[in-house]
Amino acid sequence: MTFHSNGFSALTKGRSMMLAAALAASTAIVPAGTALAQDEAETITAVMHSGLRVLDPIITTAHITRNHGYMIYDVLIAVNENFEVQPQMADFEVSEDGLTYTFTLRDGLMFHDGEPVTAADAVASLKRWGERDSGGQLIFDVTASLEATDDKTVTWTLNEPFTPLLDIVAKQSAVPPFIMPARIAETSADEAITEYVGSGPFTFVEEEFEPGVSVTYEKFADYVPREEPADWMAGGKVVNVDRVVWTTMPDAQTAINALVSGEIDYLEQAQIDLLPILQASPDLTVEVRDPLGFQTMGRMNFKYPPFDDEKIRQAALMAISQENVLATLVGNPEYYSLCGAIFGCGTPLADETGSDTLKSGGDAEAARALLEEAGYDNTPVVLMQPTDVVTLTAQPVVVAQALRDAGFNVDMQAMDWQTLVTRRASQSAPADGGWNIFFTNWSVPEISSPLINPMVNGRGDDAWFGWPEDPALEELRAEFIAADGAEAQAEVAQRIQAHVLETVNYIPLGQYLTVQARSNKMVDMIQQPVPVFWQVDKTE
Amino acid sequence: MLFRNRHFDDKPVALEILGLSVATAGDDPVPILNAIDVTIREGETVCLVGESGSGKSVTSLAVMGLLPKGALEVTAGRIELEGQNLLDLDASQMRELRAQRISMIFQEPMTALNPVMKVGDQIEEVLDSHTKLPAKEKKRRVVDIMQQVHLPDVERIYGSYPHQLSGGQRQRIMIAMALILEPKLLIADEPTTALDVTTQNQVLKLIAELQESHGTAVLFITHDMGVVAEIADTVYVMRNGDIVESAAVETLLRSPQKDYTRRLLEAVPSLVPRDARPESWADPVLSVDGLTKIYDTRGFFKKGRETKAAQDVKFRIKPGRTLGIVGESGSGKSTVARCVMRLIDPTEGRIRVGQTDIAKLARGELQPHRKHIQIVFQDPFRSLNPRWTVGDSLIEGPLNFGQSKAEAMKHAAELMELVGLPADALGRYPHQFSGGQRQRIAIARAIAMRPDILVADEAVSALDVSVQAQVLKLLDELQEKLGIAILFITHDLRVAAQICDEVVVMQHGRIVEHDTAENVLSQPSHAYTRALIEAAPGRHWDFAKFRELSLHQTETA
Amino acid sequence: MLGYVIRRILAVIPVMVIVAIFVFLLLRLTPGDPAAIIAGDSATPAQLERIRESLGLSEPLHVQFVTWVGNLAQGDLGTSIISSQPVTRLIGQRIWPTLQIGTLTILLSVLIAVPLGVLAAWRHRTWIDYAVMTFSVLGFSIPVFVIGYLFIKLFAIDLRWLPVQGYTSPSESVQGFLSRAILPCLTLATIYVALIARMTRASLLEVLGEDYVRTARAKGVKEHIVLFRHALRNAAVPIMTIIGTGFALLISGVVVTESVFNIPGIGRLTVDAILARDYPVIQAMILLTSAIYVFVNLLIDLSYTLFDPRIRY
Amino acid sequence: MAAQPQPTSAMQVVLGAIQLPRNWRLGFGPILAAIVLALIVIATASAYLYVPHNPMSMDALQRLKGPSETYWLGTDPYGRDLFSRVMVGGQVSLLIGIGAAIVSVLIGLLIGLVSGFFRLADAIIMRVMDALMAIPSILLAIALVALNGPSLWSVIFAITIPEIPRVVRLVRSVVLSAREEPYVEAAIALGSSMPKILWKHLMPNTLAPLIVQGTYICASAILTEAILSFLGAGVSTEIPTWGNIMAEGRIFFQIKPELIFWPGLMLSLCILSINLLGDTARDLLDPRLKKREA
Repeated sequence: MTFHSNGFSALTKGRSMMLAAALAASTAIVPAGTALAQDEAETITAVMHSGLRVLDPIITTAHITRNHGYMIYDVLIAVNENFEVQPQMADFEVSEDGLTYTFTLRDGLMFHDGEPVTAADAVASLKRWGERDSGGQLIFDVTASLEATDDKTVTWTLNEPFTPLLDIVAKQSAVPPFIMPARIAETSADEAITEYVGSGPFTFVEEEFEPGVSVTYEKFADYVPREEPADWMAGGKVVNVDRVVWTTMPDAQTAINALVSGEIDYLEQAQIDLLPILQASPDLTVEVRDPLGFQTMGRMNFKYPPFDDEKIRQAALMAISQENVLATLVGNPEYYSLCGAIFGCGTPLADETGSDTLKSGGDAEAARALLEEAGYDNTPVVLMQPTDVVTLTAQPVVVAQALRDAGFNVDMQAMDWQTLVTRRASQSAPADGGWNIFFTNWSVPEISSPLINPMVNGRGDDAWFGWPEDPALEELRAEFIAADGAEAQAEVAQRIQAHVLETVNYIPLGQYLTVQARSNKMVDMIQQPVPVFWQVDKTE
Repeated sequence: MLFRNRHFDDKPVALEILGLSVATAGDDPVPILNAIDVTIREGETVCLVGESGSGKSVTSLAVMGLLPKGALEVTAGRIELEGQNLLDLDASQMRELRAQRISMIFQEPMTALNPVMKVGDQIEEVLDSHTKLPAKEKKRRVVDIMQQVHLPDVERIYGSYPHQLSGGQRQRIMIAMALILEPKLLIADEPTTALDVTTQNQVLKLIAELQESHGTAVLFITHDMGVVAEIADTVYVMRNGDIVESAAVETLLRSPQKDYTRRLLEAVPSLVPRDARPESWADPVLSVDGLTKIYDTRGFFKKGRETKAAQDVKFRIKPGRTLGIVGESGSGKSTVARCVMRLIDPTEGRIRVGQTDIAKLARGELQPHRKHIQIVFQDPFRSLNPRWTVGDSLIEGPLNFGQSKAEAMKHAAELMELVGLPADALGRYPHQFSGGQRQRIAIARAIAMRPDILVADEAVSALDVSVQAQVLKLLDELQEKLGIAILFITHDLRVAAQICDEVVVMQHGRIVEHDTAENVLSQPSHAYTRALIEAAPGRHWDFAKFRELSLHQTETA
Repeated sequence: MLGYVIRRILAVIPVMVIVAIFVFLLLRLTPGDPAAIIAGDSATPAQLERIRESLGLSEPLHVQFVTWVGNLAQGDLGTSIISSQPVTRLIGQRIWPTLQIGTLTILLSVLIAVPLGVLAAWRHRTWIDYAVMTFSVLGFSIPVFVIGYLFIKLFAIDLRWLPVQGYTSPSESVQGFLSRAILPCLTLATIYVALIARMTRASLLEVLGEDYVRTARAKGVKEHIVLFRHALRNAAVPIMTIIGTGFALLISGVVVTESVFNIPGIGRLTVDAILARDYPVIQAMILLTSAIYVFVNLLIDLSYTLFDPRIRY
Repeated sequence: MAAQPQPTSAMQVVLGAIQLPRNWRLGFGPILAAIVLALIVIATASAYLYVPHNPMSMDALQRLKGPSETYWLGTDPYGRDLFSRVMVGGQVSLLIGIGAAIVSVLIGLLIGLVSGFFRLADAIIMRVMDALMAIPSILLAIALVALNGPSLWSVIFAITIPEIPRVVRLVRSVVLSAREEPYVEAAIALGSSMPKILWKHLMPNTLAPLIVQGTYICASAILTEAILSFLGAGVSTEIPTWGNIMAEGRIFFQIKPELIFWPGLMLSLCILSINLLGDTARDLLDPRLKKREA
């Protein structure tokens, strides 16, 4: 019998110290001591929020795949802590008229297969990204040409000025334009890539990849970091460890136990309710990495009764209490905040117009009155509840109760997340496999502006699930794109906020923070929304 | 020599059972043995004889110390082996003693031998448990005892598993195992009951022979008076846990003192055939021609063989007559019965019931003909649905043929009377009846169809001899009254002699002899028939008349 | 014997074909669209349709089935829709932990359960018997994940004797493997031990009532020889049978245990695949586990000949 | 043995049908099990009469509280009363167990009878059953729940389907062996039709083993429901069951073990009692069952 070993060596090395300790305690079972301890400090074993399965960072918006993208790919430009665009792979220049953008690749960039990074690679990558990303699509709508003018230079020419271009290209989430070799980037944007070569600070160890279980990255020795210190996604990506292993634990309890006992170094998302266990351990640090956190929200279907009626939507919004949702979802008030801003609290465009009842605990009486006034005929509200995603189980249950209290007839249908994402794409009537309301969460940077917030779109069938037909909203968006200067933008954004809550385009249910826990041996981790593994070091 | 007629009064006592009582364990004990006394002297064969439930097997298990734990226990008395009370011994002392000083052979050698161990090893295990002999010596002794029990090809059999041996060989292995350590006492619990009559004869002879050469005392348990006559020195008759009577064998058979013993002996069917009945000129109700049944065990990718269970069987029965099919196990007699009933499909041949050949009829076409021919099975405990009342069982057939329930019930009540059971039996369940009563019910069920032919497949074989006699009598009476033809399947020549007009002898699926009962039994023409008759135990004795069979009746033997 | 093996293997074919058709239809009738999980939250319907097409999911059902079976016949189990990895590679990575832990569990269970069952049958209706029976009924009555958590809490967290979770390949470190495998094996073994001990006891009790056991006792054979040489070997066939049918239970247990102990085995692979509608993986896994089940039971049938010379194929 | 005339009664017909051995006596264990099970059934079935809170009503500010006068066993992660949920959840769990047992026994009985008697159908049915048996039941159940959505009936259905082949095999083996009984052959000889023989002679033989099998299915269905919930394919949290109370509580195992402990205790006690009673029934009804149960 031969044992397959490739996939697990990384796991073992990372834990061998702990293993030695465990074994010492259990001499009755196995003799203490193991020969595996020598390269201990060089590997970080991390449990991420989900298992990595899809490896193409352009084709999906899944955060775990985006995080994977930041490990092995690099980006042209990136934002710092203050959302300011900074050079990363390339310096950039904007022409006076705002029609020509020039990116110049810095020296020493190299793909993991040893080939240098050229402007042609960047152009191909940007084009593929532009087919998938909604922000990218906006740019390409006004693009005259995008070409490599020489080996190092990318020239992007527009038909009309598009102020947010740099912001979109530098965006951190959900689909940043990762740069891959042109031959890979030429893959159709609807097909997943099958070769995983980037120019980022880590290489992907393909033979150790086990989808959904474990993925291993090794330090890319030939990566040349920028000189500046790391600042969010910008600055030098200096790698201080040899290997990073992401492993998945399907069970929150298991992950916490593993961290406490030292079998893993890092837990990206710890269940808030379980923090006391982690905090009790002197060897661990529990912290908020991303101060913005997540927005949780509900979306109604505008196509079918009862939520095709604005008054009834308003009644529903009135019935809901953010406090109840967040308290149930998160528990500890330290880690959630009531927030009525559709662009997220703590962002430049934050504004909370129209969210009073949401934040004050809901008003069931008023909701009931409004519902009656609207002539609600007891049409059942099909509310979709995912059973297998921990961060989405509470919202449907709490909202269902609130709606019932306000007089709605709620038909809560439980289903796994897969069924939900399929079903929410269905435009059929709720009784025929459609739906009326569902919930999801967004990382705040993903919804922080009208340009990228997927819900803020009134194009009917082309809009996001729920399909609101809202020309007024589209006008406001156009105004926003045209607006010059932060102040003007903020003014338009405020009107969008008012409009969205007035029409109940969607219901922001507040913001919550995720908490990471790490071994105290892990130091200098960058505090930002995307967990990245440069700069971080592991001490003895 | 009719009996062994040996005398043991001067021999030392090997085993003495004194006032032994056994009862069921628990709060509410039911007595099983009531203070019985048995004495066995060295070299003597003592037969315990009795019907089922008389306590004879319990006696033997008590001696071996093998009463089922938690179910039965000794309540009083002593069991002395050469003066030592076995009831005083603890478990390990008792274990030491078994096979060394007392050993036992059982009724069914197939189940009494471990099916997954080679028989040589099973014999050798006795030596392993009680001696410390070198391996070679052990082997030698095993081979030696195997030769003593006249096993052929000892080397091969040594390495065989029980299922590879014949019934007689298996019982020889049991005997070898029991005698290898030359015990003082051998207990044989119905050791030949499961064997065919010819094999039984050989085994009885073997036991007698070894007993003489080893001087072993034998406690022989049997229900078969024929066997008693063959082997016993002294006989104890048991009934309901009591010793009814004991005497030297000849004394007992000639002049039984107790009524029970007399009745028991009178019930033993005689080998002298019944008086011939006048020939009938009616057309046969059943004629079977060229009946052949072949079991084909071959299959795809599987080596197998054809088993010819019955070949070219031919006979006919007229109304009011009884035809017996006699043969040992595997002779094909039951196959014929089941083919005739169309419970299995014959491979070839004709089965004419009245004017119709039913051999090849499809199930649906067969149904109307079913009522003409009915069957009574061997096992009275399984032939009635335990979940149905007797009444329901009785009317099942008539209802199938369109009788109204009331009418059928009325008829059923009459039948109850006819078979000698109270009419209120109809409302009761089979488990409330004894074996003989159940067999009467099964007969009533068959008769309820007013059939022309009744097939009795070993219908009295499972019954005690006294009950057997009653059921045979009932069949006879019914035949008188109703004029039914009976096809009587049996392995027992005595039974056949008492009920059959004609006898067919089968061997290996073929008919070897077919003649009147009188001729078959007194002037057998085929060697096999002769061998069967000669092997019948106690064939010189007419038990019912307490005397030898008169010479002219045994001259051919 | 060889003929029998061939016939048995041929008999497996229709069963596996039915399994294949069944699984294929079941999945295609299941709501859920792998394209949606790949595309993520902000995909538009048009993008979904394009992805679906590139995955071959918009073909008619029978075409998909024929393609699948055709590839299957060539040993190609397809490619995971979600991770774009060949299914054979996924299975190759995941099957060893499951096989190792499964094998260890079976060994452990048999070693514990058979003596327990023998003891209980031998001491029938004593406190030993009742204790064994109570334990075995308990084993059936507690959900396997609860048992797993109790073990973790006790041995890994409170006593700190063993690691909480994970898996190490024995080729890398036998100690590492054992220290991590012990708790999952014990967890899995609980129900299996219960099952086998019960069957051993019942089977042995029946055998102990047989004539040949009485014969052995009448020969003065010592009690432990009666139990182990005479009774146990005769009781072996039903025990082997329960080990085979219990194998299905083991597979179910594995699915849960792998989640509790974070073992990268095929159980988790399958559950994840079902929840993500990764059709090729689900199909391959159900076919594979069914085939393993059938194969194990074939081996067990053949093993009967070792115990019982009357059984010949 | 002499015949003992006994009165015939309805009870006797039933007892006659399942043939209890003479002198049977219940031990201490089964009596205790029967009492425990009866208590659980009564307590859960009447739960709505006495539970202090609506098991569904949430109070976000009272989540994960310890036992108190208001919340006797504390609250769950949604701030619902654990005691009320455990008692009401028992209703649903038992319903799933009993439902799965009845449905699978009935369907299995029907298929098994057909299979046991018609050779042609038998070959096909048994291949399909073999195939169903070969698919690991938990995977099959997850897939079926995924197919039908996690409603109560779909969970019962998903648990039932994998149990059917076992029932079919049991019924078939009983029918096949009963078919050899002389009284069945006598019925053939008496001209009874096949359906009649099947229903009146053979089917009653399956009752005792089916009652026993039914108890085991009931127990295993309750367990399977818990495992399905654990794997995220169980009944919606709107309907409390012991399984999903535990599944929701399992991540809080270390800080609030009550969430698993109480439903786990009830579930284990319940299954323990059912299994013990099943064993008792098996020993009483048919000692030979031990062989077939495998």
